[in-house]
Amino acid sequence: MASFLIGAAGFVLAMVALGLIAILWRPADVDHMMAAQLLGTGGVAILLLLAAATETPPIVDVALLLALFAAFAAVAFVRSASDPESEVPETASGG
Amino acid sequence: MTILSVFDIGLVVLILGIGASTIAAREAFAAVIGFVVYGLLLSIAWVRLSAVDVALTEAAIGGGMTGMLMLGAVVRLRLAKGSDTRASLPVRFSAGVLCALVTAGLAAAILSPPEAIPTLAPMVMENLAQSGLGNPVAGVLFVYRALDTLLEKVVLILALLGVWSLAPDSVWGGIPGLRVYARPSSTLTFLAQLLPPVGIVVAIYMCWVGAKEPGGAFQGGTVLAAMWLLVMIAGLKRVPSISQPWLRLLLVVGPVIFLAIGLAGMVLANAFLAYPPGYAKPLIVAVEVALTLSIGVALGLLAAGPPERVQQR
Amino acid sequence: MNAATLFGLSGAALVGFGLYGLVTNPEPLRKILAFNLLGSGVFLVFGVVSRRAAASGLGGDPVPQAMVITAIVVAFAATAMAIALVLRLLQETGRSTLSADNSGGTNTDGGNS
Amino acid sequence: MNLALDIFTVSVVSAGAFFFLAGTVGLLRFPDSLTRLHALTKVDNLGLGFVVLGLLPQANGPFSALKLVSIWLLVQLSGAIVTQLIAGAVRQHGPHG
Repeated sequence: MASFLIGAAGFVLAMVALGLIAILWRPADVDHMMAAQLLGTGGVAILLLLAAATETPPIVDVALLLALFAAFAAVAFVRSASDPESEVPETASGG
Repeated sequence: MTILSVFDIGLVVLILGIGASTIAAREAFAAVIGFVVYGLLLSIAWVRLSAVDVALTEAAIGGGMTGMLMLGAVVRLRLAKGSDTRASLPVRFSAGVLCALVTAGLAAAILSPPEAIPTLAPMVMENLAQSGLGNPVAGVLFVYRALDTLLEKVVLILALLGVWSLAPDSVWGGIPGLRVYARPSSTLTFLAQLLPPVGIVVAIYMCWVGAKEPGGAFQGGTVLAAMWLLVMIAGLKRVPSISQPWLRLLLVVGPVIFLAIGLAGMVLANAFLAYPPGYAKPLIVAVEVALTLSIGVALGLLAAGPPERVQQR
Repeated sequence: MNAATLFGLSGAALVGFGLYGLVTNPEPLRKILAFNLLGSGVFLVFGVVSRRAAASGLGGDPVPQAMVITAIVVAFAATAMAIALVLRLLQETGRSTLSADNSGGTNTDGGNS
Repeated sequence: MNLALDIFTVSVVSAGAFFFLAGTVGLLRFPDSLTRLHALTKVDNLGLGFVVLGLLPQANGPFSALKLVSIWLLVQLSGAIVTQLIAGAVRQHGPHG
C-alpha cells in the first residue's frame, strides 16, 4: 500500500512539474500567476499521499498550511499585476 | 524504498530547476513567482528530511510571506528604470567558476561525513519529559535554547525598527505604505472574509499543537500575519499607523512575557530562563500564546513596510 | 546514495546558484532574491546534518531543526529590511541600482531615526 | 474488509492521478489563458478530491478523516475564488499567449 501511495505522489509530482514548465515557459504574467494555484492543489495532494504512505499525520498540517499560503501567494500575484498607476499619487504625497 | 528515492530525485530536480530559473529569469516578476513556487516545493523537501516543523515554517514564510514582500517591491521598482546592463561575459564566467568551486567544496563536505556523527538528540529526548512537552523541536526552542528564541524576537523587533527608521522624518509614526488592491473587487473581499476565520483557527491550532507535535508560535504567528495582510490588502481594515499604542503593545507583549518569566526563573528556579519544576508546560504555553501574537504583528508590519503617509487628523 | 545526501547535494548546488545570482545580477531586488536562495541552500545542508544525526527514535536531530526555524524567520526579517532599503534608495535617487556610473544625486540626509 | 478498503483506495487514488494528468495535458495543449485556467482549477480540484476520497479509509480515526475533508474544502473554496481573481486579471490585461 505504502509504495502505491508513494508512486501516486511521484506521479502527481511529475504532473506538477510538467504543469509548472508549461506555465512558466509562457511569456504572459497571467499564466505565471497560475503557478501558486497549481502548487496549491498538486502540492497538497502530494503531501497528503506522503502523510498516508509514511504514516506521519503531522504532514497533513503541512498540507493545510500549503493550501492556505498558496491562496495567499495567489492574491499577492494578482495584486501586483493590478494597475500600478493608481498607487502613484499616494507614494508621491508620502515622499 | 527505491520508489521513494525516485520521488526524491524528481523533487530535487524540480527544486533545482525552479531555483535556477529564479536566477536566470529576465523579468523580476517571473523570478519572484519562481521563488514562491520554490519555497512551496522546498517545504515538501523538508517533509522528506523528516523535519515537519521546518516544513511548516518554510511553507508559511518562504512561500507566502517572502513572496508577498517581494512582489510589493517588484511593482514599485517596475516604475523606476534601473540599468539593465548585466555583468560582462568574463565576469559571469569567473563568477560561475567560483560558485561551482563553492558548490564542489560543500558537496565534498557532505559526501565525507565524520566518523562519529555529533548529535544532541539523545540528550534532548532524555530531559524532554521534565518539560512536559512532546515536540523535541519546541523543547529545544523554549527550554534548552530559550535564550536564542528570546533574542530572535528581539531581532524581529530591531529589524522592524530598522524598517521604520527608513521613513522620512515627516511621516514618522504614520501609516505603512502597504499596497492595497487597486480596484476593490467583490471577489477579493469575499476571499478576505472567508480565509481569515479559517486562518485564525489554524493559527490557534498550530500554537496549541506545537507543544506536542510539529507546529508552534512561529508557524501560528506567520498565519496570523498573512491573514491580517489579506484583510488589509482587500481594504476591509485600514492599515494602522505605527504610533498606535495597541500595536506597539502587541508587538512587545511576547518578548516581555518571555523575559518576565525568564527573570522569575532566576528567583524560582535558580537560573535565567529556567522554569520552576512542574510549571514548565503551562508557562511555555503562555509564552507561546503571547509570542504568536507578537510574531504575527511583527511579521505583518515587516511586510507592510516603512510608514509613508501621515494619519489624517 | 541515501535521501539525506541527495538533498544535501542539492543544497550545495543551490548555494552555488544563489552566489552566482548575487554576484552577476545588477538589480538589488534580484540580489536579495539570490541571497534568499543561497540561504535556503545553507538551510538544506543543515537539514541534512540534522537528518544524519537521527537518533533516539527521532527522524532527525531537533537542535539543527530549531536553528533552521529561527534562521528562516530572521532571514525574512533581513529580507524585509533589505527591501525597505532598496525602496528608500528608489525614493531618494529615482534609481533602483547601486552602480557607480551616471551618479544621480545621492543625498543621504533623508531619514535619520 | 481491509482488502476491500485497500482496493477502494487504489482505484480512487488512481482516478485522482488520472485527473491530474488530464489537467496537465490541458495546461500544455489549451490555446489561451482562460481555457488553461479552466483546465488547471477544475480538473486539479477534482483530482485532489479523488485523492482525498481515496485516502479517507487510510485515515486513523474520524477526526483525521474530517481534517482531510476540510483541507479539500479549503482548497476548493479558495481555489475557486483565486481563479476568479486571475480571470479578472486576464480580462484586464487581455488574453495573450
